[in-house]
Amino acid sequence: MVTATFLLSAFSLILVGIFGMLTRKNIIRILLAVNILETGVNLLLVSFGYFRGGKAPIITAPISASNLPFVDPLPQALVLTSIVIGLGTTALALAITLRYYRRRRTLEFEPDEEDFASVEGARTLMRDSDDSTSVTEGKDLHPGSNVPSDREPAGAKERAK
Amino acid sequence: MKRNNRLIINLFALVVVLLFGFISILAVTDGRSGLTMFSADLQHRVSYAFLLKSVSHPERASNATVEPGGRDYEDGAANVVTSVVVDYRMLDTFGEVLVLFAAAAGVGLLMTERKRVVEHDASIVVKTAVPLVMLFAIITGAYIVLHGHLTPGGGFPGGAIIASGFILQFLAFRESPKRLIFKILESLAGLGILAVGLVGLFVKGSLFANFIATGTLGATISAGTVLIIYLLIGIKVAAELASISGDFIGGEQRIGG
Amino acid sequence: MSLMTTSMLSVMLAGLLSSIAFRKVKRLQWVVLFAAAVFFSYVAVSLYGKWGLTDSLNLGLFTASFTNSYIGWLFFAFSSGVSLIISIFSLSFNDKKHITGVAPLWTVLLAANAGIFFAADWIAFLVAWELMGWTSFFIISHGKEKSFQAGIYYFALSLIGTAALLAAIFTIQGATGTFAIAASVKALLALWSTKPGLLYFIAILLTVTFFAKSAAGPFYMWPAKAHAEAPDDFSSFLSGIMIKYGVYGLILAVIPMFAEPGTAAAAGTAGYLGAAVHGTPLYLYILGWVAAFTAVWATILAIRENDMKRLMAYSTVSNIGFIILALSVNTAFGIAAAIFHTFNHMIFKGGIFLSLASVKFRTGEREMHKLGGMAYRMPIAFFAFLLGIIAAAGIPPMNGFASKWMVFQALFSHKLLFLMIPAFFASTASFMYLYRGLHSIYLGQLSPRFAKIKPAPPLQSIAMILLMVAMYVLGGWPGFVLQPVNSAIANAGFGSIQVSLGSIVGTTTSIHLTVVSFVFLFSVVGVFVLYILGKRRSHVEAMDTYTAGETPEDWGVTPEQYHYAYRFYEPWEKMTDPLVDTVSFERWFENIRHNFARMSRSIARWTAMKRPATMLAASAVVLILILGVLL
Amino acid sequence: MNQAILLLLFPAAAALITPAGSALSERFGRGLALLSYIAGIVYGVVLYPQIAASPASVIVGNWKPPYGINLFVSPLSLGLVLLIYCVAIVILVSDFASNRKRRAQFYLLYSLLTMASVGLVLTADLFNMFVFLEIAGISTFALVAVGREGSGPAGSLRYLVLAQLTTLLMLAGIGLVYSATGVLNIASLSRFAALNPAVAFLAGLLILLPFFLEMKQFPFNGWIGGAYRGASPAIGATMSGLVTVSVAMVLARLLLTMMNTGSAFGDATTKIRTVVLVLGAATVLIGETAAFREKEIKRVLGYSSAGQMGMIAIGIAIASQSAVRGILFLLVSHTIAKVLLFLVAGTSARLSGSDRWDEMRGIARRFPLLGMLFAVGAMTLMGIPLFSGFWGKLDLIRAAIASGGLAVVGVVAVLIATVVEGVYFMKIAHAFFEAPAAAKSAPPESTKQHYGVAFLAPALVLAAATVILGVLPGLIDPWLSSATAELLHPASGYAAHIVTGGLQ
Repeated sequence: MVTATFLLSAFSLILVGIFGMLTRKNIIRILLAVNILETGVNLLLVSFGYFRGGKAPIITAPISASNLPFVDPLPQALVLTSIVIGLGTTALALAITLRYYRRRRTLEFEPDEEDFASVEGARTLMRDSDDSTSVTEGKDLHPGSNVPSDREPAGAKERAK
Repeated sequence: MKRNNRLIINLFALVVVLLFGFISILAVTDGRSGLTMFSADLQHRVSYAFLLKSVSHPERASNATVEPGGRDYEDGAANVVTSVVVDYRMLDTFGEVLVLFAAAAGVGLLMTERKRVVEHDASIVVKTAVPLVMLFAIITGAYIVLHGHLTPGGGFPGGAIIASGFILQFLAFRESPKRLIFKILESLAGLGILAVGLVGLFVKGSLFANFIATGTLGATISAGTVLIIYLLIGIKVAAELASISGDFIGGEQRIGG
Repeated sequence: MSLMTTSMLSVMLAGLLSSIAFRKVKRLQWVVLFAAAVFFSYVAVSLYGKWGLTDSLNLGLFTASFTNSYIGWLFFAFSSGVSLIISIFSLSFNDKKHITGVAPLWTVLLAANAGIFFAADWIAFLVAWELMGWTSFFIISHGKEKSFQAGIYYFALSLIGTAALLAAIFTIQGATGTFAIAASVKALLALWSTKPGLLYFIAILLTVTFFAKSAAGPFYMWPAKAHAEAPDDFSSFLSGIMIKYGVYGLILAVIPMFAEPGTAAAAGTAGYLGAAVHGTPLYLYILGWVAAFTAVWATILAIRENDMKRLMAYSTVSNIGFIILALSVNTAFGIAAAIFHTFNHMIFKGGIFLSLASVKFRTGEREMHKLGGMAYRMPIAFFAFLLGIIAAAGIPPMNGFASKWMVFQALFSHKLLFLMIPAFFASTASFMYLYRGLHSIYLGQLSPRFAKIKPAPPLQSIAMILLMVAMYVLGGWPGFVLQPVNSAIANAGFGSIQVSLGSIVGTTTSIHLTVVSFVFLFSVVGVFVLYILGKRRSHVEAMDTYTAGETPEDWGVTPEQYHYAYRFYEPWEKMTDPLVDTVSFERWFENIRHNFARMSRSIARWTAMKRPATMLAASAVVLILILGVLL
Repeated sequence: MNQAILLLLFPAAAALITPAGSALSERFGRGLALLSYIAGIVYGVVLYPQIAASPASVIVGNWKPPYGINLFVSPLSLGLVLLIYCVAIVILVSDFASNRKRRAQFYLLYSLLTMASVGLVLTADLFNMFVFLEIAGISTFALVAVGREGSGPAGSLRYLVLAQLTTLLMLAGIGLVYSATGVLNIASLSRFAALNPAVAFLAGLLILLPFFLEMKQFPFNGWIGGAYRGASPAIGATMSGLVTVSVAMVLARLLLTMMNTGSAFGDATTKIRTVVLVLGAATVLIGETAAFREKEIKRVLGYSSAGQMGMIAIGIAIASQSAVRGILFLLVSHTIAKVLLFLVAGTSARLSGSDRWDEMRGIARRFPLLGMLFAVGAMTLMGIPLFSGFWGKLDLIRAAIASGGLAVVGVVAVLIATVVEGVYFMKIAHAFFEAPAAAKSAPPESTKQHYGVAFLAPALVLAAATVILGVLPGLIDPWLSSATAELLHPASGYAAHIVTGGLQ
């Protein structure tokens, strides 16, 4: 019974996460949805390891093959790992999002305007922005097509200095 | 028109998600024969051997007893989750450390140096409170790290708590963290973990082999390398989280007061 | 490792090395090409008589094995000889002004040429085939925008052919369990009674491959583009030799699939698939109609052309139609006729293109109406062209007559009268475009622009003279070729025909060509003698005949305006315009390409949707799950 | 034999040292990374003879599988590891030609990525596979994001979202398998009591999802466009050259070794293979079609590698002797050729100052060798004789036609793809060789840096490799046959090293 509850809640978390990932356009929200999904998956794993009346697998009293009142420790270990992995991914994703925002001044996924650029020769120099000399010289068209002019791309400001 | 469009997308997504759930439930509750969810009970899982600490000798699992105070089990950690994480499946944990490491490096790579303008400092209350809180945080973290093999917790949560102390300090005193120190710390800690593993490889013949006597189960100094590795992981995680947050906060310049 | 593989590998190596070593001095690359051609001719001579000499090259995963079959040797020998003559021509053609860097590729292409004719198993054939494909592509599009359009067109078609060939090869291997060409074809014959559908499938795949290469059927349009843009000396190789690979392939694999025992068995069991029309298997009969229409259609298009190379390209296509028509009769006589016409076509079309090349070499013009009167300036080129078109039109005493006569005889033999109507039409109407070429380029009013041009350089003249001699000799003494051909087809199991050095015994009648050729020779000589003796001749400028002694220069009429060449057959063009507009495979292919490009654009766009493509992925997962779990 | 795990540890150690070391000198990270890869190659070559004699199962922490984690070092995995290291060296060396001032973290992440790919090839444990996948993913996201300003982060985020979705679903699948069988070890799963077919299908599909994504299979390849536009050429080469090796290998491992009849996945195997086959065929068509009209050269290469991966998926799904041999050959040749093409693309982009091939017209007139290298790479991918791609394609098509059934769809797809690929690659090659219409302005940056030995040496090595393999495919035949045997007959080799205690 308890397991069923675990499973159902885990499952609903997973579904909520997927729904969020599918429908949202705002990157932060998508990342939140990813985290929800991840929590759901972790809960699922833990509940796969749960057994009726099992205690936390910490040996405080003698145990033997005959009396083994524990839940499965392995899924908990896996979950520990996957939580840390999720943390790392989220941190990195937020950093990337910040960079995206600084460039485009928006937190929404936008179509790469180059795919829709009617002008054939939209020249784009390749700049690796970890090249400290050219951090601000990216030649990408900022989405001028669908951004009001008052929003200045960050690149321009820094270029001014 | 646009709202309408969004509504359609949401509905479609809802249908997709519900179908996914439905099908999955249908699959796991399928009537046909064969192994299915939970059909492996504890006796038939690998963790059975983990709990009874009889991995090397599966045949001994039937009559072995494991009790606190007993000596020289193949893994001396009372917290079996810890013994799985840091001993039985250490390679995963090493990978996990590297994931965090990669994330820290990525953040450092992406967050190019920049200055933020702040008008005024944090309030006096914060400034006085933070050192105390930080002290508590570090002590608690250290405790959690050192008791990882006995109680829930260990290197990752402990390191996170320690890091939170540093983060508080950055926020209160507005000084950009000394990232270089953290970087060297984390790389040294990481190398330490690797070194422990290599010693195991060359002494006991396989990577991360537990080359120290595991001691009495439940004692503070026990479980051989588990303690050392968790200590190193704690340092590494603390340093990494601190440097990540430092990268996010970035340097600041103050004007006026 | 006998002479076959060693020669191929060494020539290939020579080509690659020359491309690297002689990057600065391109002339030397052409010398290497000439050397390779000489070497291959030597190989051809030294391999004569050693039929069934086998040789294999272990490639690790597969082995490519080669053999010296009689028919293959014939094709190889003729192609080597003609390419030797062409390479002599190229030596002088690629001077400072006209030089192109394609010689190394051409050298490799010669090696591939040998490989195709020596291949004993499908893997070797495929390798040589593809090698030939991409080298020729790079030669045709030698770095010019316009020629690239032609080149990519040709390359796309040959890729389609290659794809079909791959499918065919492995289907054959699956059905018969062997890669060896001859053995697999024999094994296929046994399958007629059990699964004729499979055989038809294989036959169709192979036919697509070979038709795509020799521009028959729906693929009629690439030679016009490719010849027009290819280097001028290469286009004679292209039209003379390369386009014949398809014919060789048909003789090698497709025609034998319909040999007597198999089809006889099929007639009983396979129902309509095994049916025969006038003793011709149904499939080959359909092939015959396709070939006939190719001939007619190419003729119609050729008459409309004003670009001399495109015109000759279409004439090549119509000749290919003739050859395949003869093949489709599926008798020894027909196959002999086809092979003979193939070789003749190699010679006379080679000669024609060489003469065109040397005209272009001097004038740099390709549109015919800008030329005219070249006969006075470049007599040898003129004679090469004249004899060439006499042969092409199938007029005695040139070699074309003999082979066309054989083609018609072959058609008679199976009473395929309805197939002969288009054949006759194509053969007769070819006079129109051939004469158009003759008149517009060589006769008529010499344009003052070209009043001062020099005749063809000696090397080019030598090449053309060699070909002219060959045309005449084969016209008078077809036995030189037909007797080997006869024993070759007997060797390959197609049966044999009755032929002597000078005479051919047809199905309805026989003809003694030496007599014919002597008659023509003496009459020509006699006319010439009379022309010399009768001193009543005075040279009148074409200008004066047109203007009847007036002086049109006064009112600013220049001579070349009297050169009537532009829109030469205007009524014909008007007549055929609707037809050409409706029936255009070219536009069909163009539409396919266009729609494909649009599809590609849209696919590339959905990767850039507002939402990352999670929705699609998730729904796909759900769909797969539904299919997998519920079903 | 447990020392074989050092293969994995060299780059890891390099990565761990890098932050401290780069405090000393700027160039530290770069040198160290290269050094570690070279060490890996040397060690692998030393190891190879005894591994070829007897494949070894490397255990970690003295715990026998299936309890502990074990890596499986066999001729197949060791050969691919060597390939990965060589490719990594080639890419890093050629990256010097871009003379960007890389930060230390770049090399750190690159080492981690290499380590993760090696781990994916070696590991024999499902969850460990997930961990390595995440390491590879995180480093790739970061490396793509620092590519081109602006479109780098965008592409990286598109990639990240899809990748997270699939990897988390994979984790759920792993959990399902564990709770049903109680083991996580691939080898012991390959000889396990059969799961319920529905559960097996669900879990199997979920486990395969991230590999579909990494192999750019059809519904999961929405990220290609963005990621390849954003990534710098070196990273593009890594994504489609280096990562794909390990990912394709893992897909083969899972689909052939773990999921066969008689394994835990039993009857669901055929269904799953059918799914892979259909997706592969769709991918071949869609990838090549998308590349047909594309003007940005890096994306052209990305889409074409999607097509190639589709072919490999088809081969894996057919799962016959010659199919597997063919796809292994195809994998090697694709890696060589694609990396070569990316090097050429990067160099010509820097020389012409544009990402679009239609703005690189006539660049091969100035640098003929560049054009030749491109032609070699392109013809390798098209599967033209005398270049290595041909033999793989030949084997694949033969196997597909022989196995008949649905595989014929795959054949048709592959054949169509060959034509399309030929056309667009020849377009580009010709544009390179074409006489430039207008007099092109001088290259924006000095030629010497970009067209120096740092580019030419690796590129020439790769070109030589593909030509040699094309002329003498027999060279790697022994390796191919042993690898094929290992993949197709797990019971003899792969699963022989597993002690299953009281399990199953």
